[in-house]
Amino acid sequence: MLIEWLQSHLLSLMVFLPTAGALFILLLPKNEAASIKATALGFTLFTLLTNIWAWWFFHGLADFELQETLTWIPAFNIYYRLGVDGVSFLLITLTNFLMPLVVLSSWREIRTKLKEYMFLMLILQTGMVGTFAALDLFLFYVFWEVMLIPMYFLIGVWGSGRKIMAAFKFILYTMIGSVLMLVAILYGYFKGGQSFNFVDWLTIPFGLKEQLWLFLAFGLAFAIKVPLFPFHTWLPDAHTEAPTAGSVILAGVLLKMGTYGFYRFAMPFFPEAVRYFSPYILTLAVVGIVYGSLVAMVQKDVKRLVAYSSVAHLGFVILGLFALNQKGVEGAVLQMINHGLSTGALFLLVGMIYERRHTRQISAYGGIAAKVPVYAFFFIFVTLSSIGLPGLNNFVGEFLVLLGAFETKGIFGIVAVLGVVLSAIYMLWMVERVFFGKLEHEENKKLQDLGLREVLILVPLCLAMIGIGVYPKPIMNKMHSSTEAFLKLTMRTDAKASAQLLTPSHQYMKNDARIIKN
Amino acid sequence: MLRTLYQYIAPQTLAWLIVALPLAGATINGFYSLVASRFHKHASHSFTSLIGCGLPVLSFVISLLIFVTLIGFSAGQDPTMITGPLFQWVVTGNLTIDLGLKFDQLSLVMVLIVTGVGSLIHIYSMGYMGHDEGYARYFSYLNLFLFFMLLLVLGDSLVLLFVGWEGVGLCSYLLIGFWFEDPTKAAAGKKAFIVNRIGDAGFLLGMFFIYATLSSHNLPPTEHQYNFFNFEVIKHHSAYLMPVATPICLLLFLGACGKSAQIPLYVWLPDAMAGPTPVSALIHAATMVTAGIYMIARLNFLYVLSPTAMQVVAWIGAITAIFAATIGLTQTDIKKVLAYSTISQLGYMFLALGVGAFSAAIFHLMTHAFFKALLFLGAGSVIHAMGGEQDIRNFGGLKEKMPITAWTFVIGAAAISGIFPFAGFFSKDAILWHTFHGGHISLWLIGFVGAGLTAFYMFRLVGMTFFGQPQMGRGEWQKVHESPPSMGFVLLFLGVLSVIGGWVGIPEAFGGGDHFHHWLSGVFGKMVVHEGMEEGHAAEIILTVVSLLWSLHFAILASVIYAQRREWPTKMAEKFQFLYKLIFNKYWIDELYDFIIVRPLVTLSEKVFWGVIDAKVIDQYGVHGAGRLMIFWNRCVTAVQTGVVQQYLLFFVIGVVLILWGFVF
Amino acid sequence: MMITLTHYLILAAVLFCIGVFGVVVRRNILIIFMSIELMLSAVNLVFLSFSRYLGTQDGHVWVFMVLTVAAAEAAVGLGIIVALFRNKQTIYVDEVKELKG
Amino acid sequence: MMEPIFFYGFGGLAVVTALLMVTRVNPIASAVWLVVCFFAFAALFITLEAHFIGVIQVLLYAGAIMVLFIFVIMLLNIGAEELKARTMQFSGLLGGLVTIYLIVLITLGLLKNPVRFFEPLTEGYGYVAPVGRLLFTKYLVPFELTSVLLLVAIVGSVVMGKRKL
Repeated sequence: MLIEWLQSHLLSLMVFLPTAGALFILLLPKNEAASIKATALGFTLFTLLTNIWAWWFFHGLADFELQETLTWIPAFNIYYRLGVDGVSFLLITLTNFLMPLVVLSSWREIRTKLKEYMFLMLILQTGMVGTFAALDLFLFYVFWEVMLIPMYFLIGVWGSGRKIMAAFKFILYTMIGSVLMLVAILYGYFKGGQSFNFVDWLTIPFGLKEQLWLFLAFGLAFAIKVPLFPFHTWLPDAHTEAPTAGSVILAGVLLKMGTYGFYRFAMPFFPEAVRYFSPYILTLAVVGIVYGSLVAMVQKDVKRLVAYSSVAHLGFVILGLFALNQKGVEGAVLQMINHGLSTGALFLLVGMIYERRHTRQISAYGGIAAKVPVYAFFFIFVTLSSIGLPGLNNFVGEFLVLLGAFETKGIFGIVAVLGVVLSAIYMLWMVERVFFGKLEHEENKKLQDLGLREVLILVPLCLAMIGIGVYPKPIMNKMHSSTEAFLKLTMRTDAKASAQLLTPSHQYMKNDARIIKN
Repeated sequence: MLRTLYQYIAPQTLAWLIVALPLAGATINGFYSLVASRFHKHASHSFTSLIGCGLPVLSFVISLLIFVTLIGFSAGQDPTMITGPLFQWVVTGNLTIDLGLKFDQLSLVMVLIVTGVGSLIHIYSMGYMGHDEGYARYFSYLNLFLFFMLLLVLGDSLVLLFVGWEGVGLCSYLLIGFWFEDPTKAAAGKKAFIVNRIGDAGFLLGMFFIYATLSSHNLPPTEHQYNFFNFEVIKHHSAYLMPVATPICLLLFLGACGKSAQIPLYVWLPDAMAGPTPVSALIHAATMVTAGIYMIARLNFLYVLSPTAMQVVAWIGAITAIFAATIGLTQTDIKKVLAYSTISQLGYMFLALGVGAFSAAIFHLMTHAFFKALLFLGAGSVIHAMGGEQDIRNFGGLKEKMPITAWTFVIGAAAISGIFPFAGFFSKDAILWHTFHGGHISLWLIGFVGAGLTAFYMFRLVGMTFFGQPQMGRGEWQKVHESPPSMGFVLLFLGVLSVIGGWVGIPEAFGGGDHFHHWLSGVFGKMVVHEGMEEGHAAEIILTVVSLLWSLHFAILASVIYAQRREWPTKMAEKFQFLYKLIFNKYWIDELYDFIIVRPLVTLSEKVFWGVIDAKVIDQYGVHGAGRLMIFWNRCVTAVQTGVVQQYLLFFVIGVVLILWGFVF
Repeated sequence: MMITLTHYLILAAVLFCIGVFGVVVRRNILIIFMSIELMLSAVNLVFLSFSRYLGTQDGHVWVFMVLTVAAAEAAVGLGIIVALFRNKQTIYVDEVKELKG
Repeated sequence: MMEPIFFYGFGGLAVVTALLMVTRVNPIASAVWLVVCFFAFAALFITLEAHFIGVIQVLLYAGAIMVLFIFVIMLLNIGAEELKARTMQFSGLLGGLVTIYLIVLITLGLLKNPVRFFEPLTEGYGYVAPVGRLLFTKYLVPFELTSVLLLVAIVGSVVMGKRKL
């Protein structure tokens, strides 16, 4: 009985388990550090278990699964409506997979205000999972904002260096985008029969002008989040100053919100605008790849380097999405996950060495591979994954993205291949300067190698990298039908035609909503 | 009973083990080394050696088994075996990538070379690396290399080939930088990887081009409808690739240039000599660098579609051959000489490919693997004996102290110089003859001159190292010793191979069977160049004799000069100072690349992109500019906030008045 | 001549505006405060006038409430004035500018 | 007809005393004028048949609140030298003009509407009993809420009045 009830509310469970954990943490006394940590870890693990449970119920059909619909604010036709397709389900899985590791990584790093920290972490998880799962634009917007606030505090309170500046830059950049998005949401709400329902929006007959403007409003919010080339400068600051866990989540999940937004909202809603803008966005994506790589090459701070590399990696994702063929899109989705794993792992690794040496300057290291072989092994392994070595995860994504882009967008694919070369240059150069050569700095001679906890954090990530690299099929099987549906919607030429394109379950969802409304 | 057992261990079921065993070795040793180093323990040498050498040898045995089985098939039947898709890697839209292994004449040759020479070098390494701290790590890398190299040659699709292609690049990176505490070695590893990556980018584009072309046609349904990266499928549909064959081939050739160190991407190979010498022998001479040749041979059906691409391949090969040979003339580092000779020999192989003599290229690949591995291992033996010294000006007279090394080295040198009856003679001759016969006289001339130069610099090396007077101090001379038996055995073994290795391909003109060529004809078909061979026997004999004399004359000249009259070259160098400097400094190509590409790129990134666009344009003017604008606005608006509550009230009353105004009037 | 509702309303408005005048113009916080009391009373007058006009006594109840609020306000407000004087040594509002932006 | 006499008499008194209140320099004088003003108010209330409220006005305002005011003024004990002379400020001038204009505006607005005459009253209007009945029936909740308000005010003023908590 209970089991059945839980089964039909798996998504809500995943969204609100962390909140429950957060509330539970509030009840704990401040100085009980051990139990606070254990609670946080326990609840994130619990969420992960729920996710694994949900994995069996998620079949990768062409519609939204695990749906839940409740009336929320009937006066404005707002529903609590959750549901996932292949892509969002995978991203939720990524989020829930990263969270326990991230909590574990904060074990020793966070010494002040631990309770508040863990509380915010769990709230952040709620925001992230909710954002991926929401199918009501209003709900989406709420979760989107819920996610920003904890991140702001994580950077501003537990960060390092110029953390306040970084936190402000992060929040202002993002808010500018999201406010525009809110305006666009409201415009569409009033234009299209006062509904926030995702499916209803697909049938709103926007004119070309409207599509262009609305796409720009949505697109800017997402482009800032991605970040696309000229909107990327918040990223290095936020990444660099954030605590390790913050950087990991920022890179692993929050950046995906942008690309996910393109995938879920901006592109299917405004197909005309996608056709109109795609050359420009592709240009920005490719510029981002090359530019991000080149700037990453000359960074002096490891974290900043990784942050710029994110700009390049996310450029690949956008390239894949706008290639508008299934290879590209699936590659892009895979690349989102890969970037979460690889860059997340890189940030974790940087955090580990930062904990020991309290510096991230490349010049402060050199030759430490001899001193910390296990650390060096993991770092180089993750580096190789990040530069797309075949057999590891990033290769699959990059390969599909480039192939897709080459097939439909020729020249953009060709230029983007440069990114493959450049990524090797900046990553390996950094590895060379950090790990190889003579051990010169006195402080480095006392470095401790990784302990069991740290190895435990890294091993699941590395296994996932190998798994995806060698046998990506189980993951890709989950998203085939979703990407197909996405392409159908995005490529449609006539707004009226979209009604026919909606898959049966979309229809079902609409009826469902009607019933509730009556 | 036995029959059932045999079914289980039949080649088909064992095939994947060839690839898997080295991977297992790499994993076990890698993990072992990691754990040992974490707890500051010494990894056990015997365990490491057992795993590290045993598994490759086992892999070689299985390859041999499969070879024997396949060769035993009835005559006329194609001894090809495809394991079928081992698993499906990616399926999406109109793309299917199945991964499987493919054994045919070509990959069998390659597998035997890789596992055979590889195993020998593993055994050699037991002695050579015996004193090294990172013994287990070394074997783990070496096994990993074997794994990727086997994937490369056995893969049944371009994707798997690419996986191996990048993987061997990785191992090359790891092994060149094996002694990472020396910054120049680490840098050399990185350089190798990056230069290879440039080629790989071209390779990727070539693959994409093939795919995009094939997928744009509505191909008739076949078994592997969307498996457009599979060699069989590409071959089956190669007619569709006709119009775009030239760009595809050139892009793929860019990849080959990177991996096989051809102009303009050869610069990494000389630096790669920073790795341990067995690594140079295995990776940078015998196997990995020949991947480009293998790839083009594998895709021969594609290359023959584009005469332009073939021309380019031939010319790049020929120019590289002579270019590298000239640099080899002046180098003083024993391994650098061998490195340039490798580049030069690879050039020959590309020349052969370019003129359509695919089997000659593979033949030379094989013999080259034997004698170049021998030469490198010999050099390693010398370096080992000299305690790390690599400058040949400090050697001399070593044959007294280390006869095995010396005489096997001479065999190797003779083989590479193309002296009868050593292995290189037949293979190099096949290349030159096919070039000449194909009507490429100028290419032939270049190759011919290059052959002379090869003989000259190789025997210069022999002369300076093993003959003449010792050039080192007495104390050092005392310490020189012959290498341990594990190394000596490998040298002897390879020495034998360098002698007899060429005999499988004695051309018909000499009364041989040209077995090698016939064996490979299943893959390459009856090449155009072979038609009308029969009438050319006389010409072939004449040419061969000429080139033999030509090489022999240089070999003798060089060994005499450098063993007996060392002052002559110095005088020559003084006379042609500019030329000597130019060649000695390798035509300043590294410096040129640094000046044209590396420096501008770094400066551009740091000063312009990061310094100006990011920091100034976007951040300072864009982001902070918006902030400053807001602050300005704030100043304007807060002027109203005087803090005097009465004034606020006044505004309030004024507001009331205005609203009432609206009501009243 | 009859005294009508309008008469009372105008009277209340005039008194109210005198109160406003006091609040806006005077700087002595005590007088401002008294002006506020005046304004409250003016409002009470309006309540009562309407009550009279409509013939119900609901307005009386509301005046009662206003008186209570006025009493409460006086108690708190005078407390604030005392506290202000104790801290700032002034009863002039233009000398208290802590809210300046 | 006594009504116009009462209205104009007490109305005029209220206006005059109110003006005197806002223009005095000395707060004591202001307070005294305000007391007079409240008496005039009370008279006006009674004219409007609100006898109970009129009485309350005198008791509460004139009797209690104004005494409190005078207590405070004396507590603060501001000497004549500390009282600022009347200086004209721009904001004050503007405020005065705006207020005068406000009066004109409201008067005009009221005069625009038709003149409303008072109806004859029912029996018992303005007695305490009906007010009390309303207070304890229809307006029970607001009435109870005022008690809370008063409590808060008491607590507030005590907090404010103490130097240290």
